[in-house]
Amino acid sequence: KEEGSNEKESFAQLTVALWSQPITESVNLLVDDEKGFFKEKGIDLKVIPGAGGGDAIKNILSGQADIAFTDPGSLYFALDKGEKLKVIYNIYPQNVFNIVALKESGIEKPEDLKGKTIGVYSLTSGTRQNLLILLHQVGLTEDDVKIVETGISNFAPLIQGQVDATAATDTGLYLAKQKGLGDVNIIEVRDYLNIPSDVFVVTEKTYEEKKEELKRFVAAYRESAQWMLENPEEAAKLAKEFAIDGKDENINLEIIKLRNASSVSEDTEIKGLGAIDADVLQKGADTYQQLGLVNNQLDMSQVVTEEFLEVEQ
Amino acid sequence: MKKTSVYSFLLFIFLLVIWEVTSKSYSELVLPAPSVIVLTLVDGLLSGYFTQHIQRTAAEVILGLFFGGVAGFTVGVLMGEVAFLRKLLFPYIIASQAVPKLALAPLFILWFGFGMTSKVVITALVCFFPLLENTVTAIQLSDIQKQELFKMLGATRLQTLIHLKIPSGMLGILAGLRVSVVLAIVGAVVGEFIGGSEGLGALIIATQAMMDTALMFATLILLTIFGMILYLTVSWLEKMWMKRLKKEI
Amino acid sequence: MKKTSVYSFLLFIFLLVIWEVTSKSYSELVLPAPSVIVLTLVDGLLSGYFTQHIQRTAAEVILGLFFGGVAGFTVGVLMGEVAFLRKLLFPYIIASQAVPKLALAPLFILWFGFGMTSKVVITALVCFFPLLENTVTAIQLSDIQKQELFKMLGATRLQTLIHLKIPSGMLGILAGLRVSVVLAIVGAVVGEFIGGSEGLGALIIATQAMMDTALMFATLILLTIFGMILYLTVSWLEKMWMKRLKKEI
Amino acid sequence: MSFLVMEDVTYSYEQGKNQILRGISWEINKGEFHCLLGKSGCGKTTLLKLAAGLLSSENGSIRLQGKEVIKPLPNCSFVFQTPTLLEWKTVIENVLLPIKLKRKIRSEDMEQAMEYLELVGLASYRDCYPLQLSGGQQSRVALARALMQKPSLLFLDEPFAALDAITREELQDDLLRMCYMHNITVLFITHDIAEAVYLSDRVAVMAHGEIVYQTPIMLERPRRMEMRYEPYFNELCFTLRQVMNGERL
Amino acid sequence: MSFLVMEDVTYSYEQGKNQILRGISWEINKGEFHCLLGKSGCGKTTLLKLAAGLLSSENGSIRLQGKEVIKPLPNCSFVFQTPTLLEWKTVIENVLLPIKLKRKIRSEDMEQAMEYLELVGLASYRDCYPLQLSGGQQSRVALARALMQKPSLLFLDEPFAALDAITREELQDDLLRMCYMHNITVLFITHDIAEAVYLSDRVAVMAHGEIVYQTPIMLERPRRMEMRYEPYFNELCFTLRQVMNGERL
Ligand SMILES: Nc1ncnc2c1ncn2[C@@H]1O[C@H](COP(=O)(O)OP(=O)(O)OP(=O)(O)O)[C@@H](O)[C@H]1O
Ligand SMILES: Nc1ncnc2c1ncn2[C@@H]1O[C@H](COP(=O)(O)OP(=O)(O)OP(=O)(O)O)[C@@H](O)[C@H]1O
Ligand SMILES: Cc1ncc(C[n+]2csc(CCO)c2C)c(N)n1
Ligand SMILES: [Mg+2]
Ligand SMILES: [Mg+2]
Repeated sequence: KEEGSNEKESFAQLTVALWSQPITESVNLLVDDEKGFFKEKGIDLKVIPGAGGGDAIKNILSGQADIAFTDPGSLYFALDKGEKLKVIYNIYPQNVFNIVALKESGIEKPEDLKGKTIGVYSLTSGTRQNLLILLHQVGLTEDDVKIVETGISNFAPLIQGQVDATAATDTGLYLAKQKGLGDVNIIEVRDYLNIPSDVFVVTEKTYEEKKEELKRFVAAYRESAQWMLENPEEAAKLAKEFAIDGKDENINLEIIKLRNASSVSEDTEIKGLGAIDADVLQKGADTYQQLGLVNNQLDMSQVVTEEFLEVEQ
Repeated sequence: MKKTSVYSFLLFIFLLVIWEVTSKSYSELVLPAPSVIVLTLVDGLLSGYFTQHIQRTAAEVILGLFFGGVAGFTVGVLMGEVAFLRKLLFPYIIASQAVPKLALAPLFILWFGFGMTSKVVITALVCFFPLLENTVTAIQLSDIQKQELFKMLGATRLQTLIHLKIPSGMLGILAGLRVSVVLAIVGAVVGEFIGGSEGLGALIIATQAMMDTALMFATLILLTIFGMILYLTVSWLEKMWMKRLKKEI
Repeated sequence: MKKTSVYSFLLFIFLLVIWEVTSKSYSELVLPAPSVIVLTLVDGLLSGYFTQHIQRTAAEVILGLFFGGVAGFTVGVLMGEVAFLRKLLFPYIIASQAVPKLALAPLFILWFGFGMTSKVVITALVCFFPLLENTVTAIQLSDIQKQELFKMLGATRLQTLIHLKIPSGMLGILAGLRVSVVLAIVGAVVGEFIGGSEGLGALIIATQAMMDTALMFATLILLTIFGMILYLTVSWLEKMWMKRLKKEI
Repeated sequence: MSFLVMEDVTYSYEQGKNQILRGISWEINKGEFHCLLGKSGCGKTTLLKLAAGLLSSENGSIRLQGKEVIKPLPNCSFVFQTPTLLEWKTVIENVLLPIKLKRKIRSEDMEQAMEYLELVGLASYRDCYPLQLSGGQQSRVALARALMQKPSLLFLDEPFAALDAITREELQDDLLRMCYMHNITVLFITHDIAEAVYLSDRVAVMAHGEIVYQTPIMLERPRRMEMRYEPYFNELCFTLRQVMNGERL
Repeated sequence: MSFLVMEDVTYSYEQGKNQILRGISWEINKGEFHCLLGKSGCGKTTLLKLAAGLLSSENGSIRLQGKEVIKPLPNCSFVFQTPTLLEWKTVIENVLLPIKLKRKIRSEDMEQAMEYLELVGLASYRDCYPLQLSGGQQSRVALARALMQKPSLLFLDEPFAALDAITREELQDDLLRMCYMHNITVLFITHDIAEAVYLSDRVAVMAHGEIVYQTPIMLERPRRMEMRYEPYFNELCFTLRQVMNGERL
């Protein structure tokens, strides 16, 4: 293919820094060799792994990547440190975090958590931050509960009865149920403060210099997300090959369905996939400040840009 | 000797049975039964699910071990020989070892990229120190009388090293190497923990997120087997060396 | 000797300057300047921010080192003496070392609770092996002629151990201990990585997610200093021992 | 009645390979002083180690006071061909070692040790380390240590080889006196024919693992300097010389 | 012209502490054979090491062919008081060591080494390891190794101490023949007066770090067995004995 190599020169190299390993739920980013969402838009996509949203942001700050797939919490921390960042796409407008308690514990609403022992992954995980947000919404603080760090398999202590409740995500809960977690009460954080779970973030520099490429990227990602929404079975099948945790196709399918559900919201129905709600991000930032997690007043309207989201034609 | 292996095997079976029985009273999430783990392991091996991960980790371990080992030995020899270097460098070397590599991982990635290099560097760093320590000590330990002999024979420093100090310290050096090979695996795995999309370490992280404890244990078994192979290789080297020394074991 | 410290110090200053210059071209989140780090460190120390974390980690390291060290030495002696035990236990010990503790951390928490115990156990496990390896080797190395002497003196096995094998292998054992103390810190920190709300390891994790890289480096410096203190203590022990051996250094 | 009896003793270091000792029989009565002569490598040391229970024979039996010797006995003492001192202990500590292995050291022991050091002319070296002694001084310390055990049977493997004629003759007289006083039975290896004749009640000559000649020495006790110049003495020396040379069998 | 000249040589092992050698002066001409006698601990080994450049004197000068000796010279060879063989090399490898340190071993070297092993009567032990040899055999290997260097100046520190009279006398003759053939200058330590007289052109007696007596030996060369029984020989021995005993000064 002679032209192929010619074409390559006009290709834009873009690297996405993930918050995790290449896992099933982001399979739409991993299957470009197969599906070509990004190639068609003239983008040569590379995905690099990370251990947490903080890693993703550091990777764009150090130039290892152009776009960070990260959670708002990490975004707030970086902004708090004075970094100049832009949010260009809302990947999961739904908050996927929840608090899970065994039925017999009688915990049904956030207020019931008072005085209880609650497990989180670690001191800085999304599970803890979202637990704090939830408590904050009902006027409780960290001191009203006992938080223990359980490490990543946080459902085990719940099953063993070492904690009364555990903070988790929707996918974690699904997997735990598969593994024999009995009847549980679930408190969804989204019912109290529905900040997005993940957004695409770029540095201001990248934003200025690579506008054209970013626009194509957003369009391509939107297509891929659309594809995942429409073809969950195909995505689950491809995840088997492309995702490190995609061993079981049935589980893949369920996870993809969960993520599909968190990719859409009332906003996206109107404005299309990726629509950013600056207000809810602002609310999140304010909550973080009230919780003492960040020091400065952050102005999200300066950070959010919807210019790549405008549908062409 | 045969008897020992029998006992060792019996002990193994005994532990397995205890485990199997205990696991019945726990959720599979907490403690999967050995039978389940073995099934997962065999299944993964046959289906080729593990293959690329094993290859990747093996490559990292072997490369890291090679660079770290060569560096540890060489620097150990230099520092054992040159008191000036010893005093000059030791603070830096202890510092480089006392720092948890895992915490520096983002920096390593910054410096060495996302590929295999960063993991090889971490592995090399981890297995560098035990070999260095033991080499420095072993090199300095050799018999004073024999050193006088070499002086008398007009041996250069290098020759004294090759023909006297290294051979007479060989067993100590090999003890260091044994610690190093075992740590090398830990190094590679920890390297993959931080930012790897391939390799047994990355797989462990994935299995935890997947809450597939049985698969995690299967991966750990693979790592353990790998560690034991490396360890036994060094033990074999030692046996060869001992044979040279005396004809008995 | 004085000259060496001057050179060592100059090298240190040189490295700092390079770092300071390099850091200018990076974001503070990625590579903070040494000046910023030192400020953070001093500030944290004066305000007492670090105090509880230092205490916690020190307690874990010292307890872990104590248990791991005593166990490593004792088991090393036993395995060096009893060939049967050596052959029986080695597979299990290698296995226990080749397994990445970080992966097993959630299990450790299930077994040993959320408190300090699980971290002490990890620390002990980590520093157990190097001491064991070196003790086993050193114990077996002692002069055959001297062993015959002790046989002739009707020494019991224990006496031969105490008066011959351990003293003659002391330098090798101390080399193992040096590796162990350095690894002990890594062990405690890794233990705190998994699930700790206190301790320098937990602090590192916290700083990482909060992207306070300067604070992370300050914590790493504290850990490094701690490691060097432990290392130098062992070196001092060695010097004392060498003094007994010959009156020179 | 015989004190030590060897009957048809055979030995080889490697099973089935060439025999070092071939059917040796020998008897020593209580309080007697026997010497073994023989060319270098003929098996003297091997025989002594067998008699002391350090090696065990393939065929034949070795009995001490009627009891089979299977391991070194507490009332036996051995001075090895090389001094074999512990480098990390001072001279006095080395001499006191046999006591220390039995019980706490009392002030009498200290005095006794100093007495023996006086005897071998090294009282002023009590706090030196072995590496600070000359070759001959080291072997004298080893002798003092053997005496410290207050043995009833003493094995000496060329203890005076590293000594000058004067010191040697002084020590010979001291040794004879000691043995007479405490009724010590002695089996002594030397390559000095005159020494053998002067010291012994009976001399045996070994060659190629066999005792090829033996003779009683009919000299008065206590021995006196002048005896060395008597014709009987010289004749015996001459005969033994010829035997060793293979000329008279 | 003198080959080796020592002038007013003084030495003490610990700076400022008691002097081991006190103002020793000595000359050896090319091809001469000199012996040092003296009681154990009088400083013979120390003097030999100084002459060989293994130690360096505080005062005075040591010159070989007019050039100051500051380190061991390639044309000098030293046989230590203890054999000092490398345990991990076979007998033949030990003998070939001096060559191996210089260049690749050729087949002539191999032949030469076998010749020397033949000379010391150990040709059949070529592939044994040192630990498999008797004490006397080890010291003979050390002698063969020294000869392998083809030295023009040979230092021997009681090389025959561990040998029986017969083997010793054979080796004495062999050594003299060798030295005569290759015009080797020899400085020899022994505690055997007859040996000193038989071998040397000149004998010195040391006591307390000084040369207290010296005498030329006016015996014909080549030496013959019978000379040992000549009155002149016995007279010399008697005188030297008295000197060593401190009776005649
Ligand atoms: N390394 C050392 N450090 C301190 N003192 C030493 C050392 N080596 C020897 N000496 C002392 O120096 C003196 C002379 O020792 P040297 O070895 O020269 O004696 P020597 O004449 O060879 O005796 P021998 O015949 O017993 O071998 C001795 O008193 C000894 O204690
Ligand atoms: N550990 C060993 N393994 C194998 N062979 C040995 C061992 N020790 C000694 N031999 C061999 O056994 C023979 C006798 O050795 P032994 O030490 O008894 O001799 P020796 O009479 O004491 O000689 P020397 O007077 O030289 O000390 C020698 O030929 C030697 O090579
Ligand atoms: C869908 C989804 N699930 C989990 C995470 C993980 N996460 C959320 S916040 C946080 C702490 C900061 O790193 C982490 C690790 C995510 N980003 N997106
Ligand atoms: Mg012997
Ligand atoms: Mg000497």
